[in-house]
Amino acid sequence: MYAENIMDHFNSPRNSGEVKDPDIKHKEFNPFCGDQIELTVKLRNGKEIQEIKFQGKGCSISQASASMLTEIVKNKNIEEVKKLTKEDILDLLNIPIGPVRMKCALLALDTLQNGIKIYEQYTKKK
Amino acid sequence: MYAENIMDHFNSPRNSGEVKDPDIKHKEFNPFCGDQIELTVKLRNGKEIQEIKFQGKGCSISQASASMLTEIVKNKNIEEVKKLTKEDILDLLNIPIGPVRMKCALLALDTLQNGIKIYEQYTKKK
Amino acid sequence: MLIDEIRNDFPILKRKVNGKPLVYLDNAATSQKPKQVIDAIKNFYETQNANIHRGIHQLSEESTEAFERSREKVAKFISAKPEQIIFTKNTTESINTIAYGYGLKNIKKGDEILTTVMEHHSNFLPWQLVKKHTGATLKIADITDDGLLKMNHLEKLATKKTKLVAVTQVSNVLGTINPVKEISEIAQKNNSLFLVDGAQAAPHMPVDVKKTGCDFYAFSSHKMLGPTGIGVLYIKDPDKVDPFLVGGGTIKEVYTDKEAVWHDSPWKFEGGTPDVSGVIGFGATVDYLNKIGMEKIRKHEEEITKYALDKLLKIKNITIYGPMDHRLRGAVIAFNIGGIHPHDVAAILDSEGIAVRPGHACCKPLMSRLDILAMCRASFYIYNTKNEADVLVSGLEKVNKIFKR
Amino acid sequence: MLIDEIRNDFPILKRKVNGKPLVYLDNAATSQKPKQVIDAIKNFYETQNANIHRGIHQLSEESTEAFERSREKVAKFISAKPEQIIFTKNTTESINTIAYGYGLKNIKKGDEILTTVMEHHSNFLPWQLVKKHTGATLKIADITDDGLLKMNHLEKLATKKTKLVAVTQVSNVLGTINPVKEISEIAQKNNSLFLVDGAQAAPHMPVDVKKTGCDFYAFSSHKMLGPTGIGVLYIKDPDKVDPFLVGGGTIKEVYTDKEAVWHDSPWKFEGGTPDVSGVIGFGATVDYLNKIGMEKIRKHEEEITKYALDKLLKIKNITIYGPMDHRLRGAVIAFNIGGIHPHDVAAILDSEGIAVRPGHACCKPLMSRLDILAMCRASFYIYNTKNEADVLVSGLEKVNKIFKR
Ligand SMILES: Cc1ncc(COP(=O)(O)O)c(C=O)c1O
Ligand SMILES: Cc1ncc(COP(=O)(O)O)c(C=O)c1O
Repeated sequence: MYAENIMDHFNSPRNSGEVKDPDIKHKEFNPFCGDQIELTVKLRNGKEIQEIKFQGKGCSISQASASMLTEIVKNKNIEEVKKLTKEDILDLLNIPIGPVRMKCALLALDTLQNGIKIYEQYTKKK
Repeated sequence: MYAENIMDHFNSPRNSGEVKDPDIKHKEFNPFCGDQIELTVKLRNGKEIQEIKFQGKGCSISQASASMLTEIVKNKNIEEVKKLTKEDILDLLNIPIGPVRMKCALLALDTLQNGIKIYEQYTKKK
Repeated sequence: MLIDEIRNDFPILKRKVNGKPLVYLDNAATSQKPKQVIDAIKNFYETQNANIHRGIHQLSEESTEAFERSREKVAKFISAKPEQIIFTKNTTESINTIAYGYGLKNIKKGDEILTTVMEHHSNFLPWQLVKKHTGATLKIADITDDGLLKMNHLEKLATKKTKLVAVTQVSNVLGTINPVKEISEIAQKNNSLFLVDGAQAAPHMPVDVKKTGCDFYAFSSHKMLGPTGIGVLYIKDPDKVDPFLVGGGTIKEVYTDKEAVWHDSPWKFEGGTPDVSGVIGFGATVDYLNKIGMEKIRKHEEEITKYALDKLLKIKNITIYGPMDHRLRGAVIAFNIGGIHPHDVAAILDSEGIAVRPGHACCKPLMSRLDILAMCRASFYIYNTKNEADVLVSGLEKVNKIFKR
Repeated sequence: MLIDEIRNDFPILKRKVNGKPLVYLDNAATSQKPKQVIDAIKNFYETQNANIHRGIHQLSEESTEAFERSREKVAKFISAKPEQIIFTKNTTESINTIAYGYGLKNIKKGDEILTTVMEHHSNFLPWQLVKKHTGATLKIADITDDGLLKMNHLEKLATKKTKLVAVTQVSNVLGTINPVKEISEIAQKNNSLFLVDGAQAAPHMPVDVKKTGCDFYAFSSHKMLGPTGIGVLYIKDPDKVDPFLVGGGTIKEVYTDKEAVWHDSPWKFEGGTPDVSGVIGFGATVDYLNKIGMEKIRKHEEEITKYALDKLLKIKNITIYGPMDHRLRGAVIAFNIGGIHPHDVAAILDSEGIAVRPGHACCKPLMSRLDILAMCRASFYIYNTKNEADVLVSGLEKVNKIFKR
C-alpha cells in the first residue's frame, strides 16, 4: 500500500493539464468519493494518441493511475487503448486494490475509453 | 388438551340461543380465525344477570369457553362480572392455552364485558 | 444426497414437541434452516461484520464482496443479471416496491390491473392500494371448481387497457401451479407488464425469469431454507421503476435546492443499511439449494405430494382443496375435516408433534370463493419424509376420534 | 462491567487486520455484535424457528411469544408502549413509513416541512419526495460555524404552516447532540408533528420518547450491537398514520369489491413475514445494553471523546468538524488532514488495522455546507479504549509522514 511509485505519481503527476484543441475531451467522476478525472486527447490521423493530459482531483489511487495511464497510452493506437483492461491498470499500480477502491483505480481508464467511444460515435455520425 | 369437559361443552353447549328482549346484545369476533360469539343478556333490576344465551361459531375453545362462561355468570351482579379475569377463564377451561389461542379462549369474556360497558354508557346517557 | 443426510443438516429437526418428534409441515409459512446457513450468519458476525459499500477498511471490503457475491448467486439462481436483483425484506416489500415505484406513477384512471382470486394478500392489497390512489380498475380472474386458474376467464379480462398482470406462480393454499409462461404471452399481447409472485415457487422448483418472460419476480428467503428478513425483487428493466424507500445509498447527488440524482440499479432501490448478515446467509442458502438441485427438490416434493394426497383422501369427512393431480401442484395440501374448526385440528396435531397451519393463509378472497372461513394446511419440503405424511394421517384419524366423527 | 469483560463478549475484536489487532472505529456506520446476540439468533434457528402470529403449533407459539417479548423490551427501552413500536428493516424504512403513510396523505401544497442541513440522506430524501409529490415547501435550518444547530434560525423557519419537523438527535458527522426537547416545544407551539431521527442517539444515550415529546422516533438495531435488518419506528399515535407496506398480516378483512379493513397497530404496519430472528436477536441486544446501562455507555463515550479530541487536535494539518466540547457531542469525530484525500487516510489507517469511514457519510447537504467533498470519521462505542484512540493518533501521524506533510 502506498508504494513509492504511487506517491511519486501523486505528488508529481505526469501529463497534468489540458491539451489545446483536443479531439477528445471527456470527464468522469466517482460519485462515492468525489474523484474526478478530465482527459483531453489530441489524435494523430484520428487513430493514434498524439498527446494526452489530465486534470483531476481525488485520492492518490485515482490521480496516480491517471498519471500512469497517460504515460503508457501515448503513441498507442486507440484500438489498442480500447482493449486495455482492469488488469493492465492493476499491473501499473502494482499494489492490491480492494473492490471499493477499484472504482478509483479504474476511473482514468473508464474516462479514456468512454471518451474514445463518444468520439467514435460522433465522427461516425458525421 | 381437548379434555373431556371442553369436548362436552362444545358438543352440547349450555345456554345456546338467543334471549328474548335482551338488555344487552353484543357480538364480537376474532379476525385471525373467524371465531364469532354473540351474547344476549336479560338483566334483573339492571344489575344482575337473569338470563344469558350465546350464539356463535368457531373452534372448540371459543365455543366451550362461551358455554362455560354463561353457566357461571348467571345470577351474578354485573359488577362482579366486570371483574372476571383471563385467569378465571383459564381455570374454567383447565387446559394450557398458548398466546395464539388466548384470543379464542377470551372471546366470550371480552364480548360480555364489552357488552356491559356499552350497556352502561347507553343507560348513563339516558 | 440422501434424505437422512439432508435432515442431519437441520438442527431443529432433532427437537421434540410435546414429547413427540417434531413433524414440521408448515413450510409454506416458513422453512427451517440448515446449519450451513446458520453458520454463515454466525461466522459473518464473528469475523467480518461491517457496513457495506462506502467503506475502505478491510472488514467493509470483505462484507461488500460477500454481499455482492450473494447478489450474483441469487441472480444466477433465477437466470437474471445482478443489477436486476434488489434485496428487500420480504416478498411483500418486493411487491409494494412495484406498486409504489411503478404503479402509482404509471397507472392512471381508466387503466386496468389484472390479478386472480387465489392471490395472497401481499399480491392483492398493493393493487387495491394502486386502484384506490389512481382510480384504475382491478379485475380478478376466477378459478375452476378443482382449483385451477380459469385461463379463458383471465384471457377475456386482459385488454389493451391492462397495464399490469399480477399472478402467483404457485398458490399457497390450493398448491396450484399456474401457467406463467402462457400468462406472460397474454400480457405481452396487450403490452401489459407481468409480475409473478414467486414466494411459493422459487423455493420448490427451478425458476428462469427469462423463460417465464416476466417483468417482475418476487420471493422470500425465509421460505426457501434461508434467513428471515430477506426478500428478492427481480426487475427486468430497472429504469422503469422509481426509487421507493429513499435514503442512504440510493443517490449519486443530493442538493438542498433541487432534486437528487438517483444511483443506478440495484442501489437506487436499496435505501438504508441492508440486512447484510441476512443477504450473506441467503447466499449460503442458494449454494445449499444448488447442491441438492432444484429439479431434485421438485421431484421429491411431487412424490411426497402424490403419496400424501392418496392417503389423505381416504380420511373420513376430509375435503381437500386444489387440483388432485400432483403434477399440477406444489407440495401444499389444504383441507378441512367435517365441521371441525381448523384450530382444533391443528391443536390436536400439535399435541402429536405435527406442525400445520390453520386459518385463512392470508387469502381471504380465496376463502370467500371457496366459501369457507379457514382451512388447515400441511406443506412439505425437501427434508420431509413419507413417514411424516403417515404421521399426519394418523393425527387426523385421531382428530376424527376425539370429535366423535 | 469492566471494559475487558465487555470486549470479551465481542468475538470479532479478536480478529487481526493486516497483521495488526483490529481497532474498530466505524461504529457510526454499524456496530459489532456481542456473542449473546449472535447466540440468540443461532439458538432461535436451531430450536424455535417458525412464522409468527397465525400459527397454532408449538414452534409458532414460542416464536410469537419471543417476538412480542422483544417488542415489549424495545418499548420499555425508550419509554413507549408496545403498540407504538413498529419493526422495520432500518431507520430509512422507518422514516419512509412516515413520509408515505403520513406525509403524502396529510401534507399539502402551501404546507411546510422543516429539517436541518445536518441530516443524513435518510432523513432528507423522504422529505424531498413529499415536497415533490405534494408541492409543500422544504425549509432547512442552518448550523453555526462550530457545528451546532442554529436554534434561532430553526425557530424563525417554524411557522403555523409547518406540518412536520424532522431533525436528527445526534449528527452522524458533527457528533452534535441537538436539543430535541426544545425543538419539540417549538413544534408543539406551531401544532407541527415532530420526527426524531434517533439512529445515532438510541445506541449511545438514554432515550425517553415521552420526555422528548416527539411524535415519531426512528432508529436501527445494527448501530446498537444488534442484528442487521431491524429498524424501529415509534409512533405516538398510530391512528394518524396509514398502513404503508400492505400485505399479509396488515388486515382484519379483505374483500374483492371494497376496501380492506386494517388491523390495529403495530400489525397494520408490519406487512409480510417480519425478520423474526432479527427481532428476537434485537431483544437480546436490548437486554445486553440494559445490563451495561445506557448512562454508563454515555459516560464512557464522553470520556473517550474528550480524550481523543484532545489528542487529535495536536495532529499537524488536522481539521476537526463539530463542537469541541465533548458534553455537546456523541462519540463521532469527523476530520480531514491537510489536502490528503480521506480515502488515502482511511487506507493507510486500514494498513494499521484501524477501521474508520471516509466519504460523505450520506450527508451531502452538510458536506456542501462545510464546503468539503468528504471527510474521515472515527466513531467510538462501549468496547473502544483510550489505547485505541492512541493507535488512531499514531496512524494519523503516519499518514502525515507518508504524504510528507
Ligand atoms: C443520523 C442517521 N440517520 C439515519 C441513518 C440510516 O440508518 P440505516 O442505514 O440503518 O437506515 C444513519 C446511518 O447510516 C444515520 O447515521
Ligand atoms: C404466495 C405468497 N405470496 C406472498 C407471500 C408473502 O411473503 P412474505 O410474508 O415473505 O412477504 C406468501 C407467504 O406468506 C405467499 O405464500
